[in-house]
Amino acid sequence: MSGLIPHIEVPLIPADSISMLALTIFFMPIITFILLFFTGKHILASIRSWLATGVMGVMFVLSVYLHISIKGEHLSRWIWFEIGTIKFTTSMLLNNYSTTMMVIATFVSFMVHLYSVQYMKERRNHSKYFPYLALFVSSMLGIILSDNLLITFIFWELVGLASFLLIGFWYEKDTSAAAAKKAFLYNKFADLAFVIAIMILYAMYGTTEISILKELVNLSVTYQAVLAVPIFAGLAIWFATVGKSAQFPLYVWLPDAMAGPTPVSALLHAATMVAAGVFLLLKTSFLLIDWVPNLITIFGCVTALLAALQAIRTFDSKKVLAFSTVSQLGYMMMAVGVGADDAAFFHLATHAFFKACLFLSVGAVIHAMHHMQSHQFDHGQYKELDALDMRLMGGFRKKMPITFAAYSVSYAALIGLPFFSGFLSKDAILGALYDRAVVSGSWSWLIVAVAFTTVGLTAFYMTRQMILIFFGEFRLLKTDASYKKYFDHIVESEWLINIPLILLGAMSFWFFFSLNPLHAQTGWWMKDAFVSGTHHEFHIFIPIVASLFTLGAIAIAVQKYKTIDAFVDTRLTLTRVFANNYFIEKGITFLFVQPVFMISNMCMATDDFINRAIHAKAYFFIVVAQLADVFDRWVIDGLVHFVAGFIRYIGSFFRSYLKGNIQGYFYFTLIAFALMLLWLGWYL
Amino acid sequence: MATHILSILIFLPLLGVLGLLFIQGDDHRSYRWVSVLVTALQLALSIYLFTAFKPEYFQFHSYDSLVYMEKANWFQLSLGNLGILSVNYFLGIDGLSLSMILLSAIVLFAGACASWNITKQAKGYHALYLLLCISIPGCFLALDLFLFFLFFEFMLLPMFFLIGIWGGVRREYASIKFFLYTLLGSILILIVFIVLFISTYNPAEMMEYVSSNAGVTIQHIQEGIHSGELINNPSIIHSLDLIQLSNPVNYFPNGLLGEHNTLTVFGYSIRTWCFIALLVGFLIKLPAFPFHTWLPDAHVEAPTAVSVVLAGILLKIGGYGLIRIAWPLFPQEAGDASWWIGLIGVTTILYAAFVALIQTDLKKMIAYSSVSHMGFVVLGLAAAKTEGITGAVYQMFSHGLISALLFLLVGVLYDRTHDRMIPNYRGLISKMPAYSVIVTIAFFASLGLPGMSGFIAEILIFIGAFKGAIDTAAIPVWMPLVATLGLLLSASYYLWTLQRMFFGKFSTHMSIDRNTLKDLTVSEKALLYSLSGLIILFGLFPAILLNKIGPSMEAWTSFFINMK
Amino acid sequence: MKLIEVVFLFFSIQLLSSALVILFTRNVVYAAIALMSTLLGVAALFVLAGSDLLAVVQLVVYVGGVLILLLFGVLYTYRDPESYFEKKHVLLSIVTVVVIAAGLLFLLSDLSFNYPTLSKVPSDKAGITRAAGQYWITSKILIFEVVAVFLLVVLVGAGWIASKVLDKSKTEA
Amino acid sequence: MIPVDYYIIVSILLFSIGSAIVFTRRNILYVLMGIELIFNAANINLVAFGQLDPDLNGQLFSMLIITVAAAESVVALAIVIVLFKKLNTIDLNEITHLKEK
Repeated sequence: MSGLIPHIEVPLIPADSISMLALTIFFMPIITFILLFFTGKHILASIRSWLATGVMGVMFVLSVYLHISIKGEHLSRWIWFEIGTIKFTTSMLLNNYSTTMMVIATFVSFMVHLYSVQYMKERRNHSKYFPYLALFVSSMLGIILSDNLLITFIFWELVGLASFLLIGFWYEKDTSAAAAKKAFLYNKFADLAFVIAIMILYAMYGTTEISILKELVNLSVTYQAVLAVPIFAGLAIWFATVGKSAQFPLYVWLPDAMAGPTPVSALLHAATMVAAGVFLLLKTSFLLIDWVPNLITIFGCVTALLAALQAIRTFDSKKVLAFSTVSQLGYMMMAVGVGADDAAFFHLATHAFFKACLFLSVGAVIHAMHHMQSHQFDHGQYKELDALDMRLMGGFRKKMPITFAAYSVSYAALIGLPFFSGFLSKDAILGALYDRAVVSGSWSWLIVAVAFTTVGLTAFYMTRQMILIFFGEFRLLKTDASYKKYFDHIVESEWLINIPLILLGAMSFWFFFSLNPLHAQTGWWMKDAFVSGTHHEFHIFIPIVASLFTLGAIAIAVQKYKTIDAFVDTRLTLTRVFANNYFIEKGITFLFVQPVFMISNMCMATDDFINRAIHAKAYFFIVVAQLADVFDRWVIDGLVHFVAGFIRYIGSFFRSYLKGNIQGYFYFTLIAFALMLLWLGWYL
Repeated sequence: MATHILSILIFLPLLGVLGLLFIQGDDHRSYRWVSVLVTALQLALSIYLFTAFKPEYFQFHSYDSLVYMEKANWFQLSLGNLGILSVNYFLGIDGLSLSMILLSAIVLFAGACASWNITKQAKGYHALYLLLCISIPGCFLALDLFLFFLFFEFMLLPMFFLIGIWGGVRREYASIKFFLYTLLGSILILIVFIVLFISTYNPAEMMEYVSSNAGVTIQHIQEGIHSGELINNPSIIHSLDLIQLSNPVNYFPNGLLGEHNTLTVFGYSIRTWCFIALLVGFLIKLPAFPFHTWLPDAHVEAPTAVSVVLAGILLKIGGYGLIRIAWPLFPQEAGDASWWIGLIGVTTILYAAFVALIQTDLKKMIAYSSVSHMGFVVLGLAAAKTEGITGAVYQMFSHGLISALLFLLVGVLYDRTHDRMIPNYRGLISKMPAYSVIVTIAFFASLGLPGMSGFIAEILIFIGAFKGAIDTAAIPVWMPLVATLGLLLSASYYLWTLQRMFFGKFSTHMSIDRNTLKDLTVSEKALLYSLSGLIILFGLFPAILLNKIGPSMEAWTSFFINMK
Repeated sequence: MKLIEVVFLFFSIQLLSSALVILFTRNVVYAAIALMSTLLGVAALFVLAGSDLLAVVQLVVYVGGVLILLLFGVLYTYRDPESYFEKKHVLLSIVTVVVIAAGLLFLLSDLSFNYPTLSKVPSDKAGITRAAGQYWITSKILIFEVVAVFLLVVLVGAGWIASKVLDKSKTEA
Repeated sequence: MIPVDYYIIVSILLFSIGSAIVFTRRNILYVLMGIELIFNAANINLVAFGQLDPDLNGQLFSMLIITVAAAESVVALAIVIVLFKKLNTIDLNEITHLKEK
């Protein structure tokens, strides 16, 4: 079978100076990780955090330099290990794609680090936090840079490990530990597909180098030979991203992952973990042929819609953003599905900035809420307070104006108001979807309709969150007026928190991406950032319709939440469905977890059975042995015992005449002697 | 020294045993130093061997391929009309043995360090442990099957007493079960060896006898045997030299294993039965489903160091025997049975993982996970591709390190509280942070996290198995696909355990004295950290080992394919 | 009756009567002295039988060694004067002696020895000492060495047994 | 030259007396002395017959017996000491530990 595909030699290419720079950037967080992990509590917390942050800043600067100075593609490839003549290579590919992603990742990570310096200062278990962050970033860089699927998989899993460690960072909370486990296992399940993809590709093409695979797949597509291979491999890789990029039905781990520290959530949602899936899919898009892209589109569409619907009914401030991320990832996947790689990547980039900003600003509010809780704790009247519940917030606009400003800018970007980055990227995706629908017709129109609906839904739930958090009264006072004095104490956060907010918020404006505020096609991003990118027609009605949807949704939301008390905002059936994640988890438990435990018990029973069989065999032998023993004892031994007993009887008869006195023995000797003499004399 | 380095490596512990004789008193401190010192010397020797070993492209099972060969006639026994039994003291090292020797030196050293706290009859314990240190390297280096069997059986004796005397509550039951199970395997193996002995001859040694007749070559002898001239000659020399056995010309054409033999038992040829017997014999040792039930009991009852050695090395002898003996001697049969072998592999992986999921005893869970991981070895063997077979060897190596680490960790906890039940602990991380860090490393290593040695092994096995399924259809495609579920299951039980035992608020069962829960001491840290360091080292730089053993494994595959 | 027979008779009576003293005395010290007398008598018989070397050995080993040891034993086991003495079994002793002696003499009377004719008399004027010494030291040297080693081992062993007990008694005290 | 028969008669008598001592006395020291007498009786026989032998084997043999007897008495004395230490008696009627319990 594999003979049908021509064999391509895998050449080794030494790294040039640019690649060396990229490698340096890659190794910096790894060294930071090792350093901070092993020094642990032996160095001062401030030194630790500033060291990690400083390294991240240097990395960001270097990445920018790398991005500016790079021209064309830089591929370098080394031997990792070899088995006789079989060589396993590792390689690094630098192009616009990867350097752009590096800039995004390092920038967001840098911001999150800055933010964390202040945020984590007052929290316990500080010592492992920054090393884990460094591990997270380095794994992400590995995924970005690697041009080998096997190596990519390594970093892919390491991202999973880092997320496990960070989500479970407050391990003492049961929800945290459970969420960490859940995240890892859901991702691991999806990763099995990655393993299968590697298996298929290696078995068929003999290599896992992405650039070589690309040639080979193109060749086989041209020859129409074994198309099933790339189809199944593409399907497997897509399924791997379903886990990491949180697509339906495996997205349920992502909302739970909010149990980790807020900066981690920002990092997770913006630049590292969930982006990794989309990025990988973009990298290996040559594998997505035949019906696989349609599947991706449909699942992306379902994800976008379902997550947006759930966001509407969630009261946990971070979970709203989490569902929003899932929904936006659905958009990106839709774009990947219709072949608009550039639009997908564009949205990935813009989303990274504004989602990070949203998370960090909500984090600042939560930070303030926590302060209140700890104040109370100081006064000895501790009450369990859900600092994440939006129903208890409100009126933070005046208390925290900078946070509010950052939030509202990125809010505008997310819902896609004109002059903001989200507007550009979302319109690019919608345009691509529309183009596709024009070509293929039928069900594709349904996708377009859902996409537009979801635009409206996004605007609705974001407006709702904004109103609940920043406008109106501080509702916690309604339940417990004793919080009044603490609420009065709330002030704007420290500058270390505000600076990242401002910088990230600024990135939500259009001009960073395209000078034309209404269309990105002419902007530098769409032109330069991509090696591959198809040209899209610009349809003026798409932004207009999208904006109409948005404005309408805002209007409805304002109308609804301006007056209504948030506590009444519950419709039981729907909320129950949403709160249970559409019963996906229940379904997974029912379909997978319970059967697994059933099988486990069955296997255990089998083990017992095997043991019993062995015991039975042993008992059988024992019975046979007993029979043999009886024969031995009564028949064979009996004879021997009879002879021995007889002699012993005679012996004991004579022995009874001895009293233990030595002279007694002499007497007997003498008697024996005399008898001998007698006998001698008799004969003589 | 260099010419006898293998013998020195094997019999070095004998010096230690002699040394123990001269140490007086009940003081266990001096005994443990002897063990540690001797195993450290063994480790140094094997590291020297490892660095001196030059990877070259050679043939599998040929005298030229053996670096540091040692061969001497041990004894010859005339058996009348059956010919002459010739037994050689024949040691040699190639890529396959090299990895196992390195592993056993590392694990034995770790085990000796873990025997630090043995106070009950310490002299006997360390003497038995040192005997184990003789027989294990001997088993990996012997290339005469007689010698191999000698070392193989000799391992049982110290193991039996180490479990039976220094074990836990049900130690007698466990040790007898272990002994009987393994003995059954040994008997099957012995039967095959006897059949091999009577149906082969050794032309090289016969040459030495007839060398007075000028012009006689090995070919002459082989032709003579095959034409029937030399058969039924009392001067025919039989031996169990593995190199000679690997050559099909050296089988009597009409013998039990010969090509012309048409005798069948229950519809299968004698060769098939011999292969099955070897397979079962080594699968018991490995262990694979359904011959695995001795392992959890033996592990649970054994003292820590013995568990370490048991999981770290003894299981590998099963896999080593399959790769070294069963497959090369019966390639045709192994190829024919690949479907069933693959099935055994996949079943073992999943079955043991399922059982591990519901264990409440930490040590038992790890024991079952060992079984599960050894299933990968069988799967890699079934496909018989270079990647898969290398993966299998690497899996044995890495699992040796990882399971040693895991059992050491369980031992640490058991030493402190004498309780291993998972539900009895919660939130240990806040009480024993360093311990928890290493446990996390070990768990992730065992579940095949990339960057650790287990990942390299498993991914190599998977791609090898899948390649075998696609290229040669040795096993069906679904087997490697289903086997990937093993990764998910092992992640499940490890993470679940992590969540239950180490995360959450600290609490323990009331039967546990909390004051005994102390974090790791410096010496424990040194041992555990260095083992985890090795695991990560071999995970990040597999070239250290694979570049050395790769040519051997490639030669193995081509040998296997040619013979088939 | 020749003079030599008179001498023989004298020493015989002397040694037998001393032996009877051992049999009948109640005082263990007397018994030891009588034993010495008996041994001297035996030595005299040896001289009469022409083996003066053996007589000297008898004197040295028995009278000089064994007897002293016995006396030491007497001293060591001394507890109180009563223990020197024990109840006499005169009748029993006489009966035993008579029965055994009678039996043996009866046996002897039935026996008739065929004495070999002497080719040469080993005891010349110089006595047999020189001849015996040369003969034993040359062709029978092995026996001597065996005896020597045996004696050494026995002496060391006996000393060790006794010393251990003595040590223990010392520490106990 | 005195006939051998005379020696034999003396040795028989000496042996009888020695045996009587061994059988009748309770003090272990007497028993030792009796044994010495028995040895001497045997020696007398050997010497008496030995004078007929030009190779002097009889005398050599009695030489051996004397040394063995000396060794024997040494060991016996050691045993007496141990016994006395352990049982605090040398009365043979009280030393009946060989009796089957």
